[in-house]
Order: sequence, then structure tokens, then C-alpha cells
Amino acid sequence: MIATHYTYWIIFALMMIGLYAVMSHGNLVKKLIGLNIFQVAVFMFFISLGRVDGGSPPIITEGIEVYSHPLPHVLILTAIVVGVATTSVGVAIAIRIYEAYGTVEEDNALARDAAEEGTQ
Amino acid sequence: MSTFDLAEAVLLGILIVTAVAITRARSLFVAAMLGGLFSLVTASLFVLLDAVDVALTEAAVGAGISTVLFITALALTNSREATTPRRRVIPAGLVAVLATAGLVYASFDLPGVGDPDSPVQTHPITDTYLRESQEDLHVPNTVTGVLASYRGYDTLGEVVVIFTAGIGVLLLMLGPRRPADEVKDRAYLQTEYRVLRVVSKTLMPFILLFALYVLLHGEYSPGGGFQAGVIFGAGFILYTLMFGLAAVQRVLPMRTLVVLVAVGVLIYAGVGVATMALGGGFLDYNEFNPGNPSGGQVAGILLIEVGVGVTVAAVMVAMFYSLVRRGVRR
Amino acid sequence: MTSQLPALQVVVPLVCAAGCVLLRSAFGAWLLFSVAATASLLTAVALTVQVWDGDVIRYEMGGWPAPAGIELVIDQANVVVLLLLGVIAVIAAAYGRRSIELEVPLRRIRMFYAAMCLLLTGLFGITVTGDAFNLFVFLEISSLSSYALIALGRRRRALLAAFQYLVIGTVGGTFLLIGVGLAFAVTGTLNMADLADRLPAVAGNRAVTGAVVFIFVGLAIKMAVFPLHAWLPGAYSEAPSVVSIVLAAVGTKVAIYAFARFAFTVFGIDVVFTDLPIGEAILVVGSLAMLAGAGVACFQQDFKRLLAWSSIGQVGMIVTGIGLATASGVSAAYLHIINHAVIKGALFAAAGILLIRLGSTSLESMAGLGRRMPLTFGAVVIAGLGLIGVPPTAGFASKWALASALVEDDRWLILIVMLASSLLAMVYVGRIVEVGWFRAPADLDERTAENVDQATAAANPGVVRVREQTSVLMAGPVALLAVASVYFGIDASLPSSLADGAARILTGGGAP
Amino acid sequence: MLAVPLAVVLPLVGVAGVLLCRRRPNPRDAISVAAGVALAAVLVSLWPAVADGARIELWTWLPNITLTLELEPLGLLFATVAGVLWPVTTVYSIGYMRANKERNQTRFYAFFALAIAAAQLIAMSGDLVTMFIGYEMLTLATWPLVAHQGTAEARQGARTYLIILLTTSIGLLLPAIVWTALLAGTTQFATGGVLVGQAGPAVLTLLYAMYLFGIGKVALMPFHRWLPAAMVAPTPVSALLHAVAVVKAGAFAVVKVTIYVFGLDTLAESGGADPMVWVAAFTLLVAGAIAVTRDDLKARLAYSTVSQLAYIALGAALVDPNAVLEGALHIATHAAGKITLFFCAGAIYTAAGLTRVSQLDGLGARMPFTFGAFTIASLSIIGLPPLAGTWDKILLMEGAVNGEWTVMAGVILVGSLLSIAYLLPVSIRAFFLPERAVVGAATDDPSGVPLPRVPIQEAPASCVVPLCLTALACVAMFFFEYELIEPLARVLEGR
Repeated sequence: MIATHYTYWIIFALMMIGLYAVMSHGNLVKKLIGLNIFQVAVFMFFISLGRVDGGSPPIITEGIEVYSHPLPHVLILTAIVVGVATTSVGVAIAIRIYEAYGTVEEDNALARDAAEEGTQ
Repeated sequence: MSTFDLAEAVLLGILIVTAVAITRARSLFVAAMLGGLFSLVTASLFVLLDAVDVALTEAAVGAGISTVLFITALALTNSREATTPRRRVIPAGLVAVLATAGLVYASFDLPGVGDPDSPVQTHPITDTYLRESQEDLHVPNTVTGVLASYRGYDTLGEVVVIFTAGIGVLLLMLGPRRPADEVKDRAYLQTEYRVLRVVSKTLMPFILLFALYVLLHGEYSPGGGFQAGVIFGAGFILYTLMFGLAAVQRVLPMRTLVVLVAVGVLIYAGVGVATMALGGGFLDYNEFNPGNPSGGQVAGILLIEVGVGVTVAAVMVAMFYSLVRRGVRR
Repeated sequence: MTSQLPALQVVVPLVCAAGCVLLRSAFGAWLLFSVAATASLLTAVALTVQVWDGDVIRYEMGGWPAPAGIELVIDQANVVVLLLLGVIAVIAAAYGRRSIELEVPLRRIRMFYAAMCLLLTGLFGITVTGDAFNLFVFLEISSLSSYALIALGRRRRALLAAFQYLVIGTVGGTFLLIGVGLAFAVTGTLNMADLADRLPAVAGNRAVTGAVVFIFVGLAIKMAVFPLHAWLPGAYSEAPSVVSIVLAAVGTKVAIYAFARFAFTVFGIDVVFTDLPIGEAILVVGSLAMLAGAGVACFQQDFKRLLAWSSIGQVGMIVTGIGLATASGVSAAYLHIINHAVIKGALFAAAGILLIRLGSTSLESMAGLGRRMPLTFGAVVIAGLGLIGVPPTAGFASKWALASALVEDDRWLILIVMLASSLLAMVYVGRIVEVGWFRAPADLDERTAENVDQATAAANPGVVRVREQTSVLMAGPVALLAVASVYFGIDASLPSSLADGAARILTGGGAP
Repeated sequence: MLAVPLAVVLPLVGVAGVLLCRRRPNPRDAISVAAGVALAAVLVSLWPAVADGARIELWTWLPNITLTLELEPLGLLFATVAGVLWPVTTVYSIGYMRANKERNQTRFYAFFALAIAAAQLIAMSGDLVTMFIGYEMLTLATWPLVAHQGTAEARQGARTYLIILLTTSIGLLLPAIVWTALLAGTTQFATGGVLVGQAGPAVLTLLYAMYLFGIGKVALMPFHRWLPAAMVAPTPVSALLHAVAVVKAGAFAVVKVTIYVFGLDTLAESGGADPMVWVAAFTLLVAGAIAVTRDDLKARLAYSTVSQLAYIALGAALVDPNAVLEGALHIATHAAGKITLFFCAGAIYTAAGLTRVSQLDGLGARMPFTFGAFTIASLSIIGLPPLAGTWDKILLMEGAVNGEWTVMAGVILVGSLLSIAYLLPVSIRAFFLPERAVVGAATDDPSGVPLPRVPIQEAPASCVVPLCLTALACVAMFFFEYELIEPLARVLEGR
């Protein structure tokens, strides 16, 4: 069990760290970094699904019989792109927030809006 | 314990440590750089897991693009993180632990890693992708085959995602800029690092050449449109870092980039529309050469890979431009 | 040609998006968006006609048969959503012509319409696909574009709302991805039909349970089901009017459709509702959502924010119907998906007009509206009655359907909850009507009016003050939707037959 | 048979007309009156045809739910009461609204006509859903009328009005209807009821309670608060809506449901209505008692209405043909009497600015017509011959005795005594007490309404004429009552 599954569990641990970082940190940039960790961990999970013992990269070559499954690789190529796309939009918004609020700390920004409400 | 397991264990160990370090780091520059390292290690893990294409991409994107994005963001905002308020910790931890618990619970019924009899390996499509594809496509790199043909529609979606991100960033960054007095010094953009400059200048052509190779050779070896696009973009980004925005924009003005972004998507979608026009389904490359389907497939794959490359490269550079512009003193 | 329709449903808006970027004029971009909207509406209508008798269209992308390739599936369960998307898109196009000019800086308009096209592409893609992973890809397309669009709201808190949505939404998307991965691990396939075939073999497998949970939680975030609704109020209330209309009318609905698709045709009633207590869970959160959403709405001071919270309650009503997992329940859910789209569309469209005419959407600014803008306000009242569910409005039709579904299932407690929530709706709608009719207008004489306007304009930069009458292109959609919300209440035959068809396919175990 | 939908359409036409002429008061008000007269004519013309009845299926609303209109004695009775009193009230309101310089008169007349349309829809409804639609339309259409003044007090009253009526209708009536639909498989009304053999006694009892409480417009305690609250409305509104359209819509719905959904026999056998008999009796007495204690004239009339409505509910709940006939009849007779009383209250307010019973001493001489009419109407409601109220009291007694509810006979008597106690003092004060000195009055008048300096005289003719007409109606009905309920009686025979 452990021999065959420990990979999953370490990967899940990475997911946990990422997810925790996303939610526990108030800093927007840090949230995005955490999001990356979370997603990359999920990518690992997919890739590990495609692996075959004694297999080799799914590039057909003479004399090799066992190949890892290409489908997870394909999916993750797409997923990586989705990830970086999200990061870039997030970064752009974060920058705008900094310009509008003078901070990238979620709590401070919220506080400033609340203060604004108060003055109105 | 085989060398594979050993190597894997070591890499995973490093990853855990890095991840923890990232969350602990108060300096966001450190966090960003560690993030780069994290991706790099992940890439090597992917190689270990036979996912060479993914490794290539993860290295280019995770260690390259993302890191650059974060660094730029930090340059435009501030680079230290306030301490996390206590009240956030408990719920966050709770959710994270719950989710992980659920996953671990589920994992007990998962087939072991590398199990050749797992449903994934025994499902008929595995054979389709690994064996039949050789008759249908003649594309040794099955990843490219699946990506560009069997699941070409997914890849179209992937391009659209990047396109969307590009649009989004441009929309957000086009707007009125901050008042000049707030602008920090952007010295790092134009500092005189002679050695670096010379090196990067000499590297530039090779980078672009390599990108081209990755693009065209994607059917036989790791790589393809996306990786090529990223490398291509990375080249220009490196150049910008060394010589400043103005220099690069003389070569590749923003407007051109924006056009290229759309053109790439149109190439890809155009291929699909063309196959429709030829009477086949959307993205059914066989239509290009009914006599010799696999020939049509190769042609189609090459075309869409070009489309992907163009859009990805253009978006990467355009994003970087608009981010950097945001800061440049005017 | 007709055989290509499923693909065109997605491709046309996509190509138009690229076109918007290439064009140089804002008007051209608008024109292209309108073309995309109209084309997709026509496509949706054509597809509806094709599957009206209950047959299923399968379209093989790239000519590769599923499961090796990706297939698009069109049946009665998703043409309803396609139609809604099409209609709302056309309305957004008409409405946007003027409101975008007034709310979005000129230099951004081309890109704005490109993003709108991409939003449509994503939503259509989610709806037509028959492949679990492909659904994730298009979900991300729609999400990314909506993040950017929301961030364009006129107030700075729009940025914050967009970012929060981005983080929560991405976590949701990733949860979906994990779920798909688990399902893939134990079946080796991503195609929904194939999954449906192979899952029974591994029924009771803990990985399947995990897949169900992660996929549903992921989608629930996108649906803004009660405890996972945090992103919605900000996103809906801060986004530019057109974006609010589209998101509020169809944004969450598409996720709800995906939810139903996974629940009924991928995993199947046995796994989700019999083996696992998912159904009960849905009913609980649905009931909570109905109460919490309507309850919080009663205390809002901003019209759009109030509407957003009411949406949370209404989504609760819809998922309750799905949670019953009976034909009548699902049919009721679909009926309310349609009716709520019409009603909320009208209300958010009206809110857009108020924003432009009054410079704000706060309730105070609506004082005396009944005299100053009787038509717009009349539309608000009619649609509001729909939210309460008083006859003869569309809201009553869906309320009736859900009520009978609940009684049929002996769910008296939930019935009480639902009725209580509509009474809460009466309270928040009542507040609006009272302000509009029985409070003296803030500006009885023009002089003070001018001052008020300067004040509001100063308070909300980016909103151009316009003194002239509301443009027909903006008033038209409001009127149209308001009338529809009454018509569908008086003669519910069209929506109810659509809903029944969908329910038949889903609960009848039709192929995905 | 086009006349049936026409009854609903005519008032809507009125709405349109009123809105079109919002700039010019005279044509606007003329249109209201014209629409009213036309409606009355249509309804009267329907009477000959009522015996053979008619059903008009409008359209299928949801699968197996069809909206229908039907011509049926009970409905026509209610429709006629509302329809005939509408033009009369309009004439009255023209005088009242103008004399008191009310604002937003267009909105007033528009919603007034809309309310009548809703009432007609209820009266002509051939199935529960149609009735429910009309019922809710009526609530919403009358809400702006109640809140008409727009003052904080008016808004508060309107809020109570809306919340109680919608809470009961959405919370109890709607589920009751849905449940009925699922039990009986239909929502159509049918002679002899649709629930025959569809449900056990327990279910019937619960369902009947849900209906009677759910129909909040019949103001059974504890859901009666809305009626006094609604008295903040201008008097014409109170007159038509809270003596005729709204409350009688409730009473009508109760009787209709009793006859055509449950069926008298089904109820009688299962005893499903018995609990409601007690509720009705309780309301009848308590409301009467409260009325006695009220000094504000309109409030007193409001509680008297609550008490009188309980007579109808009681009649229905006794499920004895005679008692039910009483219910039907009381819809008409009480309407005529109560509207007269409200008219008088409004006339007094218009002429003298007085709102309290204690202020009316000796006014009889100054406003003879008004107080004359008031006295006639009072006697009619108390139930003394030769006035309209007489017969229904007798019928109700019979019903109570036949149905072994002798106790109720006593309750009815006490109720009448109470009505004497809260109505007659007004006339007595007006006619037999000396008029107050103008000076003294202003000081000892708690409501702070200063008595006018000019000597009080009758309100404008457009106020006085209508109230005399309705008072005459009270007398006339005493002689023609049988004609009113004879068709319904036949239906009940043939059940």
C-alpha cells in the first residue's frame, strides 16, 4: 500500500500547503503563489496516474514496448496553460488594486472601503 | 527501493520543503524565486514520471513566465507581506485539512502509481493513442498527436484561455496610469550589466532558433506550439529586461503583438472552419488530404501548432509589455 | 450545414472575439458582438428544433469517435440553457450599445467586446461539451473573461471583488479538476457517456465518492450555493451593467446545468442520490440558501447588491428542485432557471438604467422614482413581483412547480422554508416599491436636482451624466424582459415544456 | 357568453382610460363612472343566463392546470355586488377626493379600477388557480390605495395590510391549493366538490383550516389585524374595498371553496369543518366586543366588519344548506349596509372633519340625510325587519339548529346584541344628545381636531346621494332577497 501510494499522499500534502497558503494569507500576491502550488500539485497527481512501471516517455521508438499513458500529459499541458493564464490576470488585477488602494493586503483594502462607507 | 523511488522520494521531499518555505517567507521576492525553484523541481519530477513534454512546459512556464510575472508584480506593488491575521489561520487550516482528508480517503481505492493493470492503462483508448495513432497520424510523439488531433478541441480551448488572459491583462493595464510621482524607480530595467547584455544579445538568435525547432519538431520529440511560443516569448522578455522596453518595441510594437494574438487564434479556428468547409467535422484534418489521411493529419497538426505558437508568444510578450509599461517613468 | 451547428455554437463567438481584437473601431466591435449573439441565438433555436422530440445529437470533434476524441452532445437537457444564453446575449448586445459607451472608457471598448465574446464562448462550450475535462477548460475560459470584465466596474471595489472571485473561482475550478482526475483514475476515461458506462462497475469505490464530492464542491462554488457564495455579491454588484446582466441571468445557471449533468447522467441517480446522501445535502444547503439569501437581501442599501443576494436565495430554490431528484423536481428547477434568468435580467438591466440616470444604484437615490421614471420603475415592480412569486408572474409558475414537487415528495418542511423565503422576498421588494412610490423624490425642483446630480457624479467618477431620455436600446430590453416575466406567468406552456423535456432526459437516465 | 370575460376586461379598460386622461381630471373621473355603469349593466344582463351557467376554458397554464372562467350563481352574486357598488362609490369618491384635495388622484382611480378587475376575476374564476391569481392581484392592487396618503402612518398600516394578507395567502392558501391539486388531480371547481373520497377526515380538517385561515381576507382571528390597519386609507377605499370588494372576496372564496371544492356532504360526513365553527364563533363575539370599545368611528366599523365576516365564515363552516345560503346572502346585504356606514363616516369627516363617535353629539339635525342613512344601515346590519339583514340572520339560525349546533344560535343572538351596542349609540348621540358648544369641544376633543367655525352642514351632494342610494338598497333587498339566492339554492338542492 505505502510503497504504491505514498506518492499520492505527498502530492496531497503539497495541495494542502497550497490551499492553506491561498486562504490563510491576506497578501494578494502570496495568494496567487499559493494558488500555483495548489495547482501544480494537482498536475503531479494527474501525471502520476499516467505512469507505468518500467515505462518510458510516450514517444514511439523502435524496440520500446511499454509507454506511459500520454493522455494525462496532454491534459496537464492544457492545465498548466490555464494556470499561468489565471496567474497573469490575477497579477494584473493585484497591480490595479495596489494602484487604487495603495496596498495589496486584502484586509487593509477592505478596511479602507469600510472607512469610505463610513464617511459617506 | 529502486533508484526511481529514491529519486522520486528526494524530489518530493525537496518540494515539500520548498512549499513550506514559500508560505513562511515574508519577503515576497524570496517567495517568488522559491516558486520558480518549486516549478523547476516539479519539472524534473515530471521527467522522472516520463512526462517530458509537460516537464518542458512546466520549466518554461512555472520557472520562467510565472516567476517573471510575480517579480514584475512585486516591482509594481510592494514586496513585503504583512503578518497573517490569526483569524484567517483556523478556517483556512480547517478547509485544507478537510480537503486533504477527503483525498487521502479516496486514494485508498486508487490503483497504485505505475500499476500496469490500472483502469487508465487498460482502457481501450490507451491502445488507440499508443498504437492506432501510428497508423492514423504517423506522429511518433503521441502526446503531440493526442493534443493536436484526438483532443485538438481541448487545445483550441487552451489557446483561447491564453487569448482570454491576454485580453484580460490588456484590458486591465490599458487604463489610466498612476500619477508619475507615485512611480517607483524602475532602474532594474535599464541597468548596465555589460556581460549579461552581451550574453543575451548573442543568445537571442539561438533562443529564437530553438523555439522554431521545438515548434516544428514537436511531432517527433518533446515540444510543440505552446512550448515554442513560451520560449520565443521568453527570448523577447529577456531582451526587454536587458535593453528596455523602447528598444524591443522598435522591433515588435504593441499593435503588431495585439494583431498577432488574434491571428494565432484565427489560424487555429480557421483550420477547423476549413475542415468544415471541406465537408468534414470541425478540426478533422483528414479532409486536407482525403487520399492520404495521415498526410492531412500531419499538415493539420503543423498548422494548428503554428497558430498556438503565434498566440502564445504574442500574448506572453504583450502581457510583459503592458506590465512593464505600467511602471516605466514617462 | 445543420450537422455542423453544435460546433458553430462555440466557434462563431470565438472567431468574433478574435475579430473584435483586429478591428479598429468600437462600433465595429459592437457589431461583431451582436453578430455573434444573434448567430448563437439562431443556432440555439435550430438545435432546439432538432432535439425537440427527445433525440440526442452527438458531434465528433476532429472526426475522432469518443472516447478517444471529444464529442459535443446536444439534447433537451442543454438546449434550454443554449436558448437562454442566446437570448440574453442578444439582449446584452442591444443593451450594451449605449451603456458600454457610458460605463467603459472608449479605448477599452474593443477589448471589452472581445472579452464578452469569450465569455459567451466559454458558457456555450461548457453547455455543449460531452467531455469532463473539456468542460473544465471552457469553465476556465468563461471564468477568466468574467474576472477581467468584473474588474472593469466603475468603483475600485470592483477590482477587489474580481480578485476574490478569481481566487475562489480558481480553487473551485481546481476542485473540479481533482474530481475529474479521481474519476479518470478509476475509469480511464473522460468522456461523460463512457464514464456513465464504466462507473457502475466501480460503484462504492471510495475514489468515486471522492470524485463526486470534489466535482460537486467545485461546481457549487461556481453556482454560488449558499456557504460558497462569498464571491457573488461583490461580483454582481460591482461589474458593469451588461456584465451583471449576463452573469446574473445565465452565469450561475450554466454551472447548475453542469451540476445536473454530472449528478444525473454521469454518476447517475443511484450513486449520487441513493448510495450517497448528496440529495439530502443539496436540500439542506438549498433551504439555507433560500433563507439566508432572501434574509440578507432585506438589509441591503444598494439595489444591485440587494439583487445579488436575492440571486443567492433563488439559486437555493433551483438546487432544491435538483436535490429532489424527481422528474417534477428537476423540471421545476429548470423552469425556475428560465424564469429567474428573465426576471433577474430585467432587474439588472433596470439597475443599469438607474446607474446612468441617477449616477448611483443606492436605494436612497431611488426615492420618488415612481414619478420620475415611471416606466423603468414599473418594470422593476413587475419583475420584483416575479421574485416574490405572486401570480400572474413567471415567478409564481416556478414557485407552483417547485411547491407541487415538494408536496409530492412530502417535503413539508422545505415547502415552508420556500414559502418563508418568498415572504422575505416580499419584504425586500416591498422596500424598493415603498422607496419608489411613497418617499418624496430627492429632487422635487430642478435646481436641487442639478445639485444632487453634481454630487452623485462627483461621488462616482466614470459615470457620464446624461440628462436626455433613456436610450431605446436600453429601455427596450428592460421592457421586453419585464413583459416576458409576466407572459411566462400567464402562459407557461413554452418554458414548462422545455423544462419537462430536460427533466425527462436527466431523470429518465438519458445518455449524456 | 362573451359577457363573462367582459366583466373582467371592462375595469381594465377603465384603468387604461384613467391613465390616458391623467392630465384632465374631469374626463378621467367620467371614464371611471362610465366603466362602472357599463360593468353593472353587463353583470345584471348575466342574471337570466345564470341558471344554465357556463364554463370558458382560457388556456392551459401548466400541464394539467387549466385556467377557467365560469358563470355560477354565487360568483355572479358577488360580482354584481362589487360591480354595482363600484360606480356608486366612484361618484362618492369624486366628491370626497376633491373636497379633501387628495393628491395622486390618477393613481387612486387607476388602482381602484384594477382592484375591481381583480374582484371580478375572483368572482368569475372557474378554478382554484384563477381564483388565487385574482386574489393576489386584489391584494397588490389595493396596497397603493391603503398607503395612498404616503404618510409614515399610512405606510405602516399598508405594510401590516400587505404582510398579513400575503403571509396567509402564500403561507397557507397556496400550499392548500397545491395539496388539493395533488389530492383531487384537478384544480377545477365542481358542484358537490372534488375531494369526495380523496382524503380522510384528518386531512380534510387540516385542509379546510388551511383554506379558512389562508383566505386572510375573511379576517378570521388571529389574522384580522390587517382590516383595522387598512383604515388609514381614504374613506372611499375603506368603503368599497373593506366593506365590499376585499373582505367579500374573502367571504366569497370561503363559501365557494366550501361548496365547490370540499362539497357540503363530504364536509358534513367528515366533520372537517367543525373546528372552524368555533373559530368563527370566537371571532364573531370577540370582534363585536372590541368594536364596542372603539371610539374612532372607522375603527369601530372595521371591527364590526370583522364580526360580520365571521357570520359568513360561520355559515360556511356549519355546512348546512340554509347556513351556506346565509353566507351568500350576507355577502350582499352586509355589503349594502356596511358601505352605507362608511359613506356616512366619510361624509361626516368631509363635512365636519370629525372622526370619533364621541364628537357626533347632536349632529343629526345638521346632517339629517347622512345620519338617517346611517341609522337605516345600522338596523339592517343588526338584522331588524323590514331591512335586508333580517333574512340571513333567520337562515343562519335555521342552519345552526338543523345542524345540531344550537349553541351557535345563542352565539348569533349575542352577536346581534353586540352589533346593537356598537352601532346604535352613533345614531342616538347624533339625534338625541344636545350639540356640543363649539368652544368647549376643541378643548375636550382628544383627537385634537378643532371643530370647524362655520356651522356644520351636509357634505357635497356627490357624497350624500350615493349613501342615500345604498341605504335605500338596504330596504329594497328585504323584498327581493329570494331572487338573489334562488339560483344558488337550486344548485345546493341539485347537489
